[in-house]
Amino acid sequence: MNSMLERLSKEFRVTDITERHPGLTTLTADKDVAETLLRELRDREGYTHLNFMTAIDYIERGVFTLVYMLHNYATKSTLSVHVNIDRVNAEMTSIHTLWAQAWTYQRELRELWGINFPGSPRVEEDFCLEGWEEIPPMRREFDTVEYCERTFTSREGRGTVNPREHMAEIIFPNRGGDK
Amino acid sequence: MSLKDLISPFFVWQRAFEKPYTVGLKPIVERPGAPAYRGFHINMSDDCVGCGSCFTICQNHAIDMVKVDGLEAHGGDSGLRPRFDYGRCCWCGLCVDICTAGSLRMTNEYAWFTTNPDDFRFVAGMENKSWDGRTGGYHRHPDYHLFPPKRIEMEMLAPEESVASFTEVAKGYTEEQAKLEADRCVECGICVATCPAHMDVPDYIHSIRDGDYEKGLQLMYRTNPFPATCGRICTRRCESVCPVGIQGEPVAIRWLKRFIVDQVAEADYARILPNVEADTGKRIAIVGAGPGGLSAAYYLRLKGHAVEVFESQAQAGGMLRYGVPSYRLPDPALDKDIEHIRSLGVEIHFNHSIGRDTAFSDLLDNYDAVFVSTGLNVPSQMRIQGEDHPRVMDGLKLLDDVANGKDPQIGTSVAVIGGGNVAMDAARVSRRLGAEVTVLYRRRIEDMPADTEEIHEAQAEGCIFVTQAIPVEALNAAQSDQVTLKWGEAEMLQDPKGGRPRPVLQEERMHLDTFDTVVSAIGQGSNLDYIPTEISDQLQIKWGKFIPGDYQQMVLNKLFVGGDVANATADAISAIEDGHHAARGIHRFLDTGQRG
Amino acid sequence: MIKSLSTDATLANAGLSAEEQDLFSNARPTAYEPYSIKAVEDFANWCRANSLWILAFGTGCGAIELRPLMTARFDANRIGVAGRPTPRQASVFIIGGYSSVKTLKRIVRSYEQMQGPKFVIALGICPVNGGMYWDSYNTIKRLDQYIPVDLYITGCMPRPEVLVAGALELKKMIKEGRCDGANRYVENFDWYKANQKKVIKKWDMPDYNW
Amino acid sequence: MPQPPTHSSSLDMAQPEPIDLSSGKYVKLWQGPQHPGITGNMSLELTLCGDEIVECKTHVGYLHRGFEKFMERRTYIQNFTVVCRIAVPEPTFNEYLYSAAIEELAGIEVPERANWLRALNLEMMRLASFLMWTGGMSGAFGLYTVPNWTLTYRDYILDLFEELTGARIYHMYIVPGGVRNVLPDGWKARALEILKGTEKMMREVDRVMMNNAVFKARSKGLGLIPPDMVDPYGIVGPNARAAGFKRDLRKDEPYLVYDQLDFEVVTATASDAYERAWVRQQEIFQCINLIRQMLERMPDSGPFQAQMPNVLHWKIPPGETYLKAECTRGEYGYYVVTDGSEYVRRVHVRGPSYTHAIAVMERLAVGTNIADIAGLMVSLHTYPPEIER
Repeated sequence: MNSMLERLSKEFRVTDITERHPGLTTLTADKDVAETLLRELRDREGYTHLNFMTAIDYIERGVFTLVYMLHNYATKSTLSVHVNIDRVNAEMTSIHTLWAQAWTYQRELRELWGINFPGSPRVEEDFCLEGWEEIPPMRREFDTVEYCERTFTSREGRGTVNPREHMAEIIFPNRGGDK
Repeated sequence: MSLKDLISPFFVWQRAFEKPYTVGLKPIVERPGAPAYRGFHINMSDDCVGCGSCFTICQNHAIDMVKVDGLEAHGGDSGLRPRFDYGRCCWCGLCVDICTAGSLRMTNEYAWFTTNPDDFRFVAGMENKSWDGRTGGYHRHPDYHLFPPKRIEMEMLAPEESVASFTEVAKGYTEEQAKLEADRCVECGICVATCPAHMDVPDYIHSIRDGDYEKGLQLMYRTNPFPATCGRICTRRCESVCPVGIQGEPVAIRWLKRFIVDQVAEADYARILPNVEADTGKRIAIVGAGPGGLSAAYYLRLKGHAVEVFESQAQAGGMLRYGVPSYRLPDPALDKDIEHIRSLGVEIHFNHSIGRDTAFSDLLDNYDAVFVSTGLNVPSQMRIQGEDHPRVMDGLKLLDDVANGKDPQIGTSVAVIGGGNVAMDAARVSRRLGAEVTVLYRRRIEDMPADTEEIHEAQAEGCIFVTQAIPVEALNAAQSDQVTLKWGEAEMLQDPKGGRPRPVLQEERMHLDTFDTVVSAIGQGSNLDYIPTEISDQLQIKWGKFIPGDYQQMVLNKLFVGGDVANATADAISAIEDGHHAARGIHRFLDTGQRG
Repeated sequence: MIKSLSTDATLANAGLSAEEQDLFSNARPTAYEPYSIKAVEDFANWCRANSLWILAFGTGCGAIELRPLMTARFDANRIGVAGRPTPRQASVFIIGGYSSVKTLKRIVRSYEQMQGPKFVIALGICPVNGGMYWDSYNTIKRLDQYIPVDLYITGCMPRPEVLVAGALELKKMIKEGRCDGANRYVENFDWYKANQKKVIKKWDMPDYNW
Repeated sequence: MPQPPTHSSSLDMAQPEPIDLSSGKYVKLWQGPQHPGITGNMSLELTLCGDEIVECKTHVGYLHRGFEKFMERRTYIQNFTVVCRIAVPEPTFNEYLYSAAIEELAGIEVPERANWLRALNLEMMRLASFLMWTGGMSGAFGLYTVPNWTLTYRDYILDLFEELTGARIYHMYIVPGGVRNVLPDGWKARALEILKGTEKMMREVDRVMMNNAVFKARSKGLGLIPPDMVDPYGIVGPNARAAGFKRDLRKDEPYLVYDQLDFEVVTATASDAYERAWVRQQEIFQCINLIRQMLERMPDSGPFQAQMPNVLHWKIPPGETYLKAECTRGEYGYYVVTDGSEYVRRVHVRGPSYTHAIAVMERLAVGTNIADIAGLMVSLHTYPPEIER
């Protein structure tokens, strides 16, 4: 395990190698070597199982972190490969030739995050949504409550009173701080 | 395809003669929910305090806190009750788990259908529902908690150690302890209404969790310029209504307050706390540098008014300095509060007695407003024979002497008469001076007005409590430096009107005990002699106390009063609020000319 | 008895492509008018009430309790409830809880394809006021904005026992002639359509599909 | 007869060539979302040549609720009530994995008793889910007696759940920090009684379904998963075990108390619909056995909840974890990222149906008869809500 990680950091310049719990290691790879790295992990290191791939929106850093979770059944170890890509015109190499379910994930990422995977089959098709016109909903700046209020109607007649403010109004209207 | 495969499916027939699985058609009657079923809600409205924790935790926004007819906000009850929207609720039961009062639970009723979807909304416990009487259903398991029910213990000096010196007994929270304790707050804000000063308790507790103690200090000074003091000796009515305390122990609000002050150095106060506004040119006189007077001084000074305080003693603090022993409130803590007030430019004239050094009427003439907070400094009489015996002294004098560094010469056996905080202080101070102490009280321990903690600590420090004991006479003892106290046992007589039981002296059960000193601590009264009769005649005064109008204002527009001499609660935090409120009133009066 | 079709009130079917325009009728829906003889209408309602055929469309979580409902333990068949695979044969549409916008489109189509008289039961909290998914960008909050609902059953999930009780209640309502959801749909057709089109962004189907 | 386009080998992941519908040789049929022969609410877009399927496209999203989005704006305790809705027939695995992930990130140690209760819940859920699946599987092949039996026994298990957790479907029992309740009085005895009945019923199902000439004839050879397809397609659980892969997370990477229990991983030789059904039958018996072991060995006293902070403002330090458990369909996983705030930064739920119902289904459907498509779908055991979440 350690020798492999050493080799990876040398050959693929992977960084941030952290063991999260026994059997789960995370590392960060550059975008341009990611596909080769994944192929290497699959073919040479026995990480044959793609648990899933997904993205995390680090809007404050201006990046999407793509997460490829790979599992090695023989050594029972899992590798979480992180790849940071630019949020603007987000695009990543497709890995649909490596794993058969990868194109589905890429379709999902395309639809819900707006990350493009050129060459991935049916990547332009609707996946979960239909006729979505807003910014991709999984992006952090998409405000789901605001969208709901704008789009859907809720039942009227609701409304709550804050106990503290209510008591202030009834019991000590002219007192307390800033009065 | 084998013959077996063809035949074996016909085994289905063997079940044809079994009893059917099918259940009846009436839902609730024939199949009630399981005993712990999470069905429709029920709320014991009398137990509910309307803290809104259920509202806070509900991820579906299924709960509204609403006003209901017949319930008013009072004391520890916001008067609001949860209204459930069964177009949102998912019956997770988090509201039941978090319910601080334990009033909310779920029944095992589960059937409700209607043609009008707006029906699915009700105030549990206030509207009649078919499941109201049900006993089954989900309630929180006693060993399952969503917030820690027990408070973080404050480390105290051991009694054998504490009794040996005047070192502060409570050691204060460490940062880790304070954060854990602050974590227990549910941020309902019920305590804010009960706190006489309406301090922003949830907010400054929040600042502890954030580790932002400077913000915490700012929040406290919004309503209370004595946080170091109140963090130690406040009567903490907030804790008595803290909903967390209903099923567990209340959040240690007082210790958390103290923790914040202890984290900020006095040198940083000027940078953190608000500064004085531009001078208004108005002059205000304040009589008495106790918590009430200095609180008024602080808030008036912040508004830019020139403030002069007249204090008859040599140091500021009033009862906080001379009435509270230093093992509860060390002088440095009190000084920290007072020094900040003085640093804003509040001028204090020490050893300056109104009536003696300056006439009260001069104050009214020479200043734009006068705030009077002279406190209760005259001990009440026991009204027994021999009260003027030289070995009978009053508790306030004892405390005063000790605070001033004088030896009160109490000897080695002391009887303290009374059950209030002053009596406890006198008893514990006497213990520290090396005396054996017996506390005599007319009623039972549970009737004592003193803090329960104080009573426990006094007991732990070795004070002997004799309850239902009524002093009758102080007699000369065989030795001239002793006094013999004649006291009788009392029986508690139930009040036929339902009031609190009354002690009745049992003439046949009298005792004679000899002590070096008898300390009387049965209460205090005021001394308003400094006010000339022609002025006091115009004022509303009852039993030696002022009856102020709105904003603590008296009939004379310029005169505002507050503190023990003007309220019924007679504690520091009320005095502080009186001072603050009078400051609001004075500022408003000077600004707009409006009366309260 | 069916009210005669009025010829002038036609639908635009604007969402359809030119070659599909011909495939669908552009007639508006028509309201159901009861038989003029009360005894006949009562008899018809009695028949309807005793054959509640549910459309086999598990639109949401609620579908999970339909299986126990239709099998041995709760055996809804004994009260005349049966499952039907196609909307053409079904008279009751059970909306199983939340419906996503994508499903709503299919709900509308299925509902319109059902033959009258037809009834809708909404299960759970989500069709009432959004329920659990009140802040989800992809589920509707109030079903009654999009199709008429005759009976609401609250719960998450409503148990099969309540479904049985609800079906019995629906039967009672039908016998009393109180289920007029389908007529409300006809009367407020344009309002429903406007609401539907507000959330269904990809409207590639006929406006009224029967 | 025109040759339908096929994959050159099982490892070929390229999409087949598009089919020319205008040639008139093909017909396009939609199965679902409103269709009795579909599992849950999803649909298959089938292209047929005669009654043979030449192309299948899975369409999902009818149940998309955006969990991963709105979980990011709920506190940790609030999310625990939400997660069970992700897989309706098997909510418990969500509850467990979410709680376990949160506990790992917050550094909370769960008491021993809670671990036993959790494992008990998971196994009961597995049993209930398999029973429902058995009903669905036999129903898809026209055997309508079996669902009446199995769903009734599933309901008896739901009764046990109701007694223990307070709800039939969404138990919300496994909570971060432990569990919410302990076994009620007499529960064990009732559970054993129901297990006994279930076991007896399953032996009859064995005769009626697994040894049924019709069922055998239709399911044998249907949707065969060749072993070299398993890893490239990410096939897990009984679907992989039926192809001979001895993979079971309960054994390979034991969680909760599985390392203290006695069981063997069930495998078969060729993963067709019949063998997959057979593996699941065996796992039902195994499950009953595991529950009995747990009921016998589980501690009856002790705490069942860890010391918890106030959940109303619970902050968890930054971290990342991926936890998985063996659900009825295979590896179910929760990927949780925290950033030190009161809200979770990112949750990703990995459901085995994601690949089984899309990539695998689209691949296996090609060449299948239209009449068998429902059976094939059920035999892969997919739950749509966990795909789109």
